[in-house]
Amino acid sequence: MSLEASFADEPAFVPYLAAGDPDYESSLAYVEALARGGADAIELGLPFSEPIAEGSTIQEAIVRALEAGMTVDRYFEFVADLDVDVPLVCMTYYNLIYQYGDEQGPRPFVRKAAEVGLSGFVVPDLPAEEAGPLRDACDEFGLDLVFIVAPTTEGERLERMREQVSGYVYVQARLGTTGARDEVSDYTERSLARIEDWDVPKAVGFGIKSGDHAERIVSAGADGIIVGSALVDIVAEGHENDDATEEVAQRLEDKARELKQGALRGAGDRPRVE
Amino acid sequence: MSLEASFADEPAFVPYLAAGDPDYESSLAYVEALARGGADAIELGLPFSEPIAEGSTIQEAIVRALEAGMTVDRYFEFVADLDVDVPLVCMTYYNLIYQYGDEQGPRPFVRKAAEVGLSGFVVPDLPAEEAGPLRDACDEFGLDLVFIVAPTTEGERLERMREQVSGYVYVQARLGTTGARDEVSDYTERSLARIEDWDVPKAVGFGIKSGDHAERIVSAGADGIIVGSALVDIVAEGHENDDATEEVAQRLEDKARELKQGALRGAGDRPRVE
Amino acid sequence: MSTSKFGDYGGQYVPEALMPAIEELTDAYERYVLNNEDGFIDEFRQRMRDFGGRPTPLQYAEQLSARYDTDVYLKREDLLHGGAHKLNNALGQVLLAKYMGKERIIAETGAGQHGTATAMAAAHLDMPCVIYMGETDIARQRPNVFRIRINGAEVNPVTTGRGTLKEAISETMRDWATTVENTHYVIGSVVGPAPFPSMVRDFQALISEEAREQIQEQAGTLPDAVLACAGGGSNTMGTFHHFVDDSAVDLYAVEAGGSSLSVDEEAGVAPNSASLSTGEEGVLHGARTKVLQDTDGQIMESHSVSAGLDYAGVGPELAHLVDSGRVDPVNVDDDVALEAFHRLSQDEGVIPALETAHAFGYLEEHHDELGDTVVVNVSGRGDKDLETVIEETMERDLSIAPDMSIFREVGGGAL
Amino acid sequence: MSTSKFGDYGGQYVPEALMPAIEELTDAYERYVLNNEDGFIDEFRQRMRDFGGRPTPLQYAEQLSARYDTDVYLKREDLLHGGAHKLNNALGQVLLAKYMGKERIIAETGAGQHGTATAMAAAHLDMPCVIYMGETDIARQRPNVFRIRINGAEVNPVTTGRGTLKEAISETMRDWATTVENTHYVIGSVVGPAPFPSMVRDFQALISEEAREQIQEQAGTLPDAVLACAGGGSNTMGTFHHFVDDSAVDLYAVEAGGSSLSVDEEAGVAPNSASLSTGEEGVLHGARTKVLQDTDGQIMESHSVSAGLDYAGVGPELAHLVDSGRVDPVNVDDDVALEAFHRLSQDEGVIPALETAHAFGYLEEHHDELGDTVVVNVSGRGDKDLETVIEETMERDLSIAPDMSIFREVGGGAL
Ligand SMILES: Cc1ncc(COP(=O)(O)O)c(C=O)c1O
Ligand SMILES: Cc1ncc(COP(=O)(O)O)c(C=O)c1O
Repeated sequence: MSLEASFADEPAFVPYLAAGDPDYESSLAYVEALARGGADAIELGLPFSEPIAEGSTIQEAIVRALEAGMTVDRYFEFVADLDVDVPLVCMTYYNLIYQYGDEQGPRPFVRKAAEVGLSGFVVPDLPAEEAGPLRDACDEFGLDLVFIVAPTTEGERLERMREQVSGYVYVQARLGTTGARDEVSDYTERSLARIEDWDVPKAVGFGIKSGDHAERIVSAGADGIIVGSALVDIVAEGHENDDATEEVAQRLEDKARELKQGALRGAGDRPRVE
Repeated sequence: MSLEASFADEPAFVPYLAAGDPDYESSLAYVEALARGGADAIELGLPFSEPIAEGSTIQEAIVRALEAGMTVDRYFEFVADLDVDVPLVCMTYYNLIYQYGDEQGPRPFVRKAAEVGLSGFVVPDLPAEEAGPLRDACDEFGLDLVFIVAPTTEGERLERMREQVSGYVYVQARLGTTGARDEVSDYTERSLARIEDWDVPKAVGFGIKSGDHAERIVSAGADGIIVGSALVDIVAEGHENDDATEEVAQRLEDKARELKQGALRGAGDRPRVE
Repeated sequence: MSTSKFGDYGGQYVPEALMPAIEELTDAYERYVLNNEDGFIDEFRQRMRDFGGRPTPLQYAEQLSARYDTDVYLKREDLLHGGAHKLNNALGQVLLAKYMGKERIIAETGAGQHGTATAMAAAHLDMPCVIYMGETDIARQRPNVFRIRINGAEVNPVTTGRGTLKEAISETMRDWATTVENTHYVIGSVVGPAPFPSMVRDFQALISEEAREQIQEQAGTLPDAVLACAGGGSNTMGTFHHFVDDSAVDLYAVEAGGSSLSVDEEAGVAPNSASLSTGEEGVLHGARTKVLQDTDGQIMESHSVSAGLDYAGVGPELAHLVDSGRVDPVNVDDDVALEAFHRLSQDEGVIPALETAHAFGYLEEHHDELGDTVVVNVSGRGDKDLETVIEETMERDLSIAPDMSIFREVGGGAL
Repeated sequence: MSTSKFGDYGGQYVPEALMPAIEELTDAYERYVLNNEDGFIDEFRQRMRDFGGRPTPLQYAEQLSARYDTDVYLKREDLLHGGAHKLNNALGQVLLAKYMGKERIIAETGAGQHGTATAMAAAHLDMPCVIYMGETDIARQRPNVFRIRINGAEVNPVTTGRGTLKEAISETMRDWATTVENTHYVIGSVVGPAPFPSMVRDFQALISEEAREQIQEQAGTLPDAVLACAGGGSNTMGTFHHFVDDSAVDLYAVEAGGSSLSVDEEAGVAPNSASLSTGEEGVLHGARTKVLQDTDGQIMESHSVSAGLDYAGVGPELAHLVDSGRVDPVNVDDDVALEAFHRLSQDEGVIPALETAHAFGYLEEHHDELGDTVVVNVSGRGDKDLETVIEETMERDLSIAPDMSIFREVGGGAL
């Protein structure tokens, strides 16, 4: 199933988790729980040691995953081991993509990603200006490359992304890094307006916490919602309290359902574009 | 009895103690013990807070005396209270002499010193160049002013001292500050030779510890010996061990006798000048 | 853009949210720094003179020159206000932020030197300032934390990860991503996304601008070799810049060899910070450069006895100058650096920073290959390192080190 | 002799054993310092430039000038090598000792600043060096003791009395009396027997020589007032000297008012070090001058929050200039000095020594009486005072002080 297709019929719910957080086995269970809860696609973080675009919640998830032994090779195994039916997007930093394999550049990583069944990439520290080689490799192996549009992205930069983006566009709803916030940011509508005429689906992320929140975002025009920190919080809490994996998985599934339902409600509030 | 007369018949033994070390009463007993032991004159230290010409032994005696409450007024009382039959020389620093009384300058101090029966002064931080006012006051009240000749004192400076000295000249046997040393310094004979034709008695000090040592100094030509640190050591030890005052006084008397006897032996070794 | 790449190195690998700020900065850099718009550079130079203490002297080192039979000259950046070359950059950037109309300064710091310099510059120019510092570093760099606070800047403890420089940089980038509109991030070395590496180099290039004139005046010739220690590489690039076109002048970037040049892949630890000598091309903190990393591309924890060299990356321009053969990457280990610290202190009466001591360690070991006239940059003073040096020296029982039993004698403290 | 007296003050009240050394020194002073024999002064100036970092800037202080509506200029002696004006004197004397053929340097130190400067100068000029320091001071001035030892000088703990500066001076004089033939005593301020007060002043006068030119160049006029803190008075005399003949320039010597100007005769303690303001004529450490003493003439224990001002005497020339009305003796107390410390750090990005802060405390309190243009000497930097300032500030709960709870937050230490 292609990434774009995940957004076809109804607003998509795209959750994020760091692979291997807090350990390999639990993490498999958690990702599968999200799928059960209604995920339309999943952003699966490959932990990098210097996650400069993440807020502290996700940064700590990454530290937990690295400490539990996550590596690039294990990540590919993890993807292969996952029993889910939705497209998986690899979210990571460029250095890991760049270093993989014997050949210089991103090609070996993308080839391997295609092999294990990943559908695309989000690379927060790779601006459109530097993305050429990765875009080419994605084209070669049939993967998507998602770009993040920030509230401050404008003009020429916006154009350069539009040319390269595929799968969906990740609309950053506020300034700053990832992390769950209470207030809905003011930027959502303005950002969506700026890319109104793009022909990829628009998924809004950064700071979505609840079903109601998801509803508002979708009713503001998003084709989907991306939720990371609010889910990672559940993993972190379960880890701290030593809760059983199934319990935590159940909480994630419930949360996923709440968010998906919110998104669906939001879609009801507005005329579908198609 | 005049200071010079103390040297008349035989080599003089001139001990030093800090007045009030370690306390007023004991100190009286110790000074009297030195007189019994054969002192021909006594240098009685008036403690000053910055004794830059003293070695650590005497410096600590001064700290003890100050802490036990010695002041300039108490010092004059102390001199009056002393029951000894030999001339007393006040050894102190110039600031105490200079500050005393209402009148600017050394005159009030000297007048008071004369009143309580002191015979003269040694002021280690008062060079001949600055000694005019004190010399005048001493003349006015009939007191002596002793100068210290160092191994390095020569030429014009020597002349300036010769003009002003009275009572005796204090010949510093070695470089440095006061303090008991084992070796006889090389400078004694040379220093004595340099002032051979002065008509005041020559007392040699700095580092004399024993009767034998005293003997050698006198046989080298000294008219007298000055002994400080070796005696202060006895006071310090007694104080540290909490020994009875009489015991310590007895030790001082014995030491004084040893030193005086040594000096006498030294005189036997050489032809008397007169 | 011309200022953004050095061969394949450099670039702008940053989150999208920062790109507008980076573009704005690039524009300001070109206008104010490169074209002296509104007299920016004039004001910068004047403040570096009156507030910073420039020019710093180039001192003929008599004892070292005799020891090595080579004319050794010291470029005295340790005399700069704050005690290191760091102020050249900090003052330049804070002033630029003022010209850009920013209202707030943020910066990361590891050993605290860059934080101190930034806090001083911000106080001087009346800008609110927040310094991010790992909590581990806060605990072990008390004097610099005091200085930062006393200059009126906030210190924001970073509690994630190991609480050291890496985490502080990430955290500062996060702050910036949230506050780009009114805030300038004063990065501490010639690292990070373009235009930082070029801009920081330009501010630091006062060092070589002066040194090149001074050496010709004093020695009547250009030097045969120029040495500077390299952490991120800002004092290095500053010291080299105006000599780069003098092809007869050899340039040595002296890195921290730490305890060993080998690497523990398993633990993710490189017991050194020799990114130029042993690092591989990679992307770190916004730029492509030489990086200490494992085969996956995870960044290694670096190590050096000198906190200021303890960084897993290095400036992209320096990486490029090394690849192109213009700069020699060399290194000395902790022991050699410590000995050099004591030697300079005792022989010349100049107590260098431990970072700086690496350059002198290399001089000691290779003086006979360096030619007749050598300039060494004294990037900072060692006051900040006294406790570390004493501890590390006692552990090693170095014969050159002065004995510190004085403290035992008077019973006044732990030593 | 012309250089030995200042009115009734000065002279040479020293043990006879020292007189030949004093005469030899007087001769050397006249030949080398006053008459530049063998190019002594040229070499001194060159070393102060290359090694010391002279000239130091005269900086226009923007925030203070705005605050006081007065043009305030800072003479930046804090940028001198070692962090204070002390090096001017230490380097001058060690170099003179070399010209005199001496083979060994001794010096006293209290807070450790003069000891540090002397150790640096001695290392630079390759002279063995012994620093006398009270054991109490050794325990509380660890960083400076480290610096002295690291520069290769011995530290000789003085255990007599209270183990502070007074005892260290006496002990150094004792050493000198024993070793005069091959040893030079580098006294730390414009105190002691002639020719020290004149000689130290001449070395320190570089400060006013530069400042007088700089202020005319920058402000186009002579200043209305010049301020310097006064302990022994060396930075004071150095800052005043070339302005003394400019009768329109008011000179303010700012002393440490400590906690109170009153005196506890019984305990022999003056809780201040305001010898110029409250002292009486007396003889201390070789010179007649103004002294804190009781009615007997015993020297008082002085007190100040700043160790470097904590001295019961003062230079005889300064005492004379006060008596003759040329210099205004003023003082500020510990609290005012501490506040001024924080103000200069926060407003100008210059962390002053606590000694220096006294001059700025006076500026704060009396700026409206000082005229339109004021020069303040920044005699040293405050790195050495950080711990003291934090402690003293917390005790007083000063509102201007930055909050140090950062250390509590990260659990990293006592604060
Ligand atoms: C004195 C000193 N030298 C060198 C460095 C290394 O930095 P860079 O390589 O950017 O000059 C530091 C960093 O803190 C430093 O404090
Ligand atoms: C920075 C500083 N200023 C002033 C002084 C006081 O000395 P003086 O009065 O001799 O300048 C000291 C003494 O240590 C000092 O360190």
